[in-house]
Amino acid sequence: MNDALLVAAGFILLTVGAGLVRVLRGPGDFDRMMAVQLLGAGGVASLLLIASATTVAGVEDVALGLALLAAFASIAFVNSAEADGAEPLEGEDG
Amino acid sequence: MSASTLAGLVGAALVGLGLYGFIVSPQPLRKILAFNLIGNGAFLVFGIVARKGAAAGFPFDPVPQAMVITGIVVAFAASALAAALILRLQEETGNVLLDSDAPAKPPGDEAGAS
Amino acid sequence: MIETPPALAATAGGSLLVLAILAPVAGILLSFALGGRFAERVALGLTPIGLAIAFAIAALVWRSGAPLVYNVAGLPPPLGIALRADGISCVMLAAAALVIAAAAFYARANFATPKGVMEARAPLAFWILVQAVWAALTILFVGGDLFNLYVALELLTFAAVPLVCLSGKPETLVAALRYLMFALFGSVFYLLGAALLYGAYGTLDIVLLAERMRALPAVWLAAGLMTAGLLAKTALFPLHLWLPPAHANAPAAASAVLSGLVVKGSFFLTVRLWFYVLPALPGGAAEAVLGTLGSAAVLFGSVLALRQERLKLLIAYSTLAQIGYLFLIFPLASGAHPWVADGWSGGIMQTLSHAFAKAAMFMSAGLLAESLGHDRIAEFAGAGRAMPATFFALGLGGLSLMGLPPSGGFAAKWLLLRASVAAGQWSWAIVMLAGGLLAAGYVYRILAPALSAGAIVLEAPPQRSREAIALALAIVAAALGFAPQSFFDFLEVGRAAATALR
Amino acid sequence: MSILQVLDLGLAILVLAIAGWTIAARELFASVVGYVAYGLLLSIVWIRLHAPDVALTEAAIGSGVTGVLLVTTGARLRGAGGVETAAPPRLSQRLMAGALAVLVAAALAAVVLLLPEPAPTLAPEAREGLAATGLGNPVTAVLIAYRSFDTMLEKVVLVLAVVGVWSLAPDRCWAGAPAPLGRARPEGALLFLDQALVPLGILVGVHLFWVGADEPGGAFQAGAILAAMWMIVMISRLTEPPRVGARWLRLALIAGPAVFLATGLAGGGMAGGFFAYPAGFAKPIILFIEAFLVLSIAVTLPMLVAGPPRRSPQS
Amino acid sequence: MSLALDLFSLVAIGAGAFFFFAGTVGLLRFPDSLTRLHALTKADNLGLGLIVLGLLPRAGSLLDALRLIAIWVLVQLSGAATAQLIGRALSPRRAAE
Repeated sequence: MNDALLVAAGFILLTVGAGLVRVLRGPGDFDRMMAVQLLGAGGVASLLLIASATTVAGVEDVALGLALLAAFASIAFVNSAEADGAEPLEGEDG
Repeated sequence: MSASTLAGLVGAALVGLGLYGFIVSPQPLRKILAFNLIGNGAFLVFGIVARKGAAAGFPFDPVPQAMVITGIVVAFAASALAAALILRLQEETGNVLLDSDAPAKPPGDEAGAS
Repeated sequence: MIETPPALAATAGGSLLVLAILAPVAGILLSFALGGRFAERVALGLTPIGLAIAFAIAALVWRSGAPLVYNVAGLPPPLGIALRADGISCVMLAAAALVIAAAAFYARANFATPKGVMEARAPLAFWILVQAVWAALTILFVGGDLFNLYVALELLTFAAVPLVCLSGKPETLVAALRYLMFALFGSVFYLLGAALLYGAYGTLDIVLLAERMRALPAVWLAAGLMTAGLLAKTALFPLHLWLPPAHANAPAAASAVLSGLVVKGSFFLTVRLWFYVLPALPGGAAEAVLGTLGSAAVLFGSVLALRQERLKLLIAYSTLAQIGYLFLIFPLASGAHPWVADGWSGGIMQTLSHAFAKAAMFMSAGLLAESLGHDRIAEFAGAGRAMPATFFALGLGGLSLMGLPPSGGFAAKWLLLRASVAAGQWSWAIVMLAGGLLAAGYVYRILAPALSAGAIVLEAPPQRSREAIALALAIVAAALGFAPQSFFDFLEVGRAAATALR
Repeated sequence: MSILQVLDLGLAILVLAIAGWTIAARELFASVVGYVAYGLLLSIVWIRLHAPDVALTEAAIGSGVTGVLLVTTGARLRGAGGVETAAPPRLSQRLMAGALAVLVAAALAAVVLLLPEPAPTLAPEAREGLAATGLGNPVTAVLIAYRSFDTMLEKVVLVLAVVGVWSLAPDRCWAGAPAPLGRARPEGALLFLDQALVPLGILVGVHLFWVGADEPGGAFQAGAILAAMWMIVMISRLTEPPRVGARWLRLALIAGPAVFLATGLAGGGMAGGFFAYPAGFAKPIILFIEAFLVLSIAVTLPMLVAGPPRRSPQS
Repeated sequence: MSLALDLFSLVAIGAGAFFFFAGTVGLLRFPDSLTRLHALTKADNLGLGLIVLGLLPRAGSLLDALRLIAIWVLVQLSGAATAQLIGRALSPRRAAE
């Protein structure tokens, strides 16, 4: 059973890893970000599988943290990418 | 090959990759990326040392792990200071490239090693 | 609890070491929280306390003739962190306290919070950063654990880099960024070496490492990585490119601290590494390489200093050369030879005298630049008559750089010369003589136009008190030339244990 | 070769491939995105090294907050028109750098393989001292008890980093606030995150702090998660970065190291040594210190990302 | 009983893995950003959901099970929000082209 879980973990990891070709190819930054998004979800999934198959304490908490932060960079990214060039360095009055 | 040996090799390779990027890239923000790669390599070396030191019922030696945590935080602070400097420089001069001929070039030798 | 072996046991009075560190650290936090004028008051108020602690530590070590040891949290190494002060720690602590105090009082004129504002940027940053430099150096001088020393190195980086660009001018920003890159490279390589040492011996305590040390491949690589990192931070040739622009563009008080003290922090750690952690390694080749790089720095730095048009840049390049002399300590003080005492005394004396002389010179250069409105050497004609005290301080500092008696620089170079002659290693002696001549050349270049006749209008006369501070430091640098033999014996305190291991 | 080993190998190759990409990518943004992905994978590597505490820190700070810092910086640079105009370095320089890098990496790899077995370790000592601290997580014990001196100093490094970043402000902006992290108008999806994700995140942060004494987690990780939540709120412009002159902000920034230092000093009088804890009271004191550390980290990290003050205090 | 549970786990996890696979293929093969986004959201929704479902029977305690569900919910929330953000950012750009 544990082996099956590990196989699944490896399979998912390699699949989403292959998805990272999008980071390479782009073309746009959003496509790159999507690949990272997928990697985040896949990473959490394989972490859970590995946790269930091996005995490392506290892995669930790590997955919890990853799940929380997986979108964090994407949010900052989308937010800043949209501001594209328009963002004044000197803060506007507000 | 055990996980820790493999991680050690990854760490060594990360140090190499980072060092190359650090020397070659003229754009300081990328130097910071490269610096983080070297740092991660160093942390991984601590990591395998910790893993190999499993004893007394702990699957790891906690001392090097604690050092890595300290190191990660310090590396972040360093990146933040560098980022702020780069942005300020860009604002003052419109140019953030450290020309590749002059300085920002680490050692061409392993001076003390020989 | 297991019995603590005697080498690791704490000594009476060791708690002074913790206080020496915590005083400036508390000062940083207090200054930042209170802000505004309080930052200056806290920093200035702390200087006498810090001086008193430094001299108390030195007195204790002098009296007992043995290092002061404290185990933080009552935990002896390897699990805990030890602090140790030996002879060289004491003199460096005292030198740092003196130079920091001088720089602080000198800087009052530049970094007072202007009337009418609660708080201004540059003053707040300066007073906090200067205390941070002090805290970091104190740890570097008394730290007994290589990882603790890593944190201190980072503390020093974060304190020194922003000092360079306090004025916010573009050229200072470039200099600061370049400095930061070298410093980061240096700390990460140091950390990598520390990881390898921990992997090999399971501790980072200096005494324990020295006991367990054998010439493993891991140790050699660790030594190489850490040394390369520390050299980048010390700006030894060929990793020196960041230093001149950084030191020349910082505010004068900051330059004095950066050039006089900060580079000595990483140099001191290099000395700790090779003389206290690694003495069991079969030396020779490594020491020769360090000595050769130092020699190259002496010649290269001096020649470049000769060619500078601006006073502050000239002084900064001379720092490169003077750093070179420091590294002659590696070939001349290692091993068990009759001459190593001379080499050791000379190297440490060079560290001290350069700290005072260079701080005095940067402060004088700052006064000059403020009074003349520029620091172009070619336009100094007549300035010597207008500002005699400032130029006297410059000249006295220059005397020490050249290595002419009476000065600490003379004592240092004389001892190093004697050691290299006794060792039959003539090449160092030739380098030192050439370096002395070149130094005479660049000091002459400053003084000659200034002493020539000419009409000069000062924008503002220099403050007497600030001239006095610079002059006092220069006098200390000169007075070091009269250090008695007991002073040099003091430098050996705590070293016997390390050399006996060979 | 077991399945686990295949998995490890795949993971290693993936990590190195992406690390190589971040170095090789021509566009700055592409390499930044690669770095974020790399950080995610690296925390899985840390799990494989049985280092959940480090994995959490790496996920939160190494990948998460650093990723946001790099993305924000990259965007601000691009906004000001300053991304990549450099010609690639000369071939000879690249070859030299490559040779040096290969040399260092090869030496390091060889040495790492040759490290002594069985490895020297402090795990038994750490185990022995654990009872006196009342903690269950040895990493927390190292950080807050055995080597608390390092940890306190490292917190001071963070304070200095803030001072350093702020000191880069233009003079007229001093005591003002950093530039906002997000764009002008608050928007549906982000507000949804504020309402749904942020409360959950705060819960997770508090949870990590609380379990950190006995299980993986602790002040660093909890503080970093709370920092991330505050940054999400700032990105959606529900709140703005505070003025750097604000008294509460200064106090929050120094609270952690100051409380740490004060208890360390008090230990000199009451527990027989600086930074020692009185027997029997170690755990409550440690939790007390950690609470302030969490606060300071949660405030420090976002302020470091936000950068120097950019608005004059009046506006 | 345990055999049936194991079988359930395996099927759910296998299905989850398949969705990740499908999502990746979509991400790599679909012609434009918006359709890729579509494939992506399906993958992490269903893929992770199924895997959590498959792992639930193996959870040691109620708390562990709750934590698993919380992880899924978190990824859902952030995934949905990001997808919406990306989608909105993409549409005007596409219209402009």
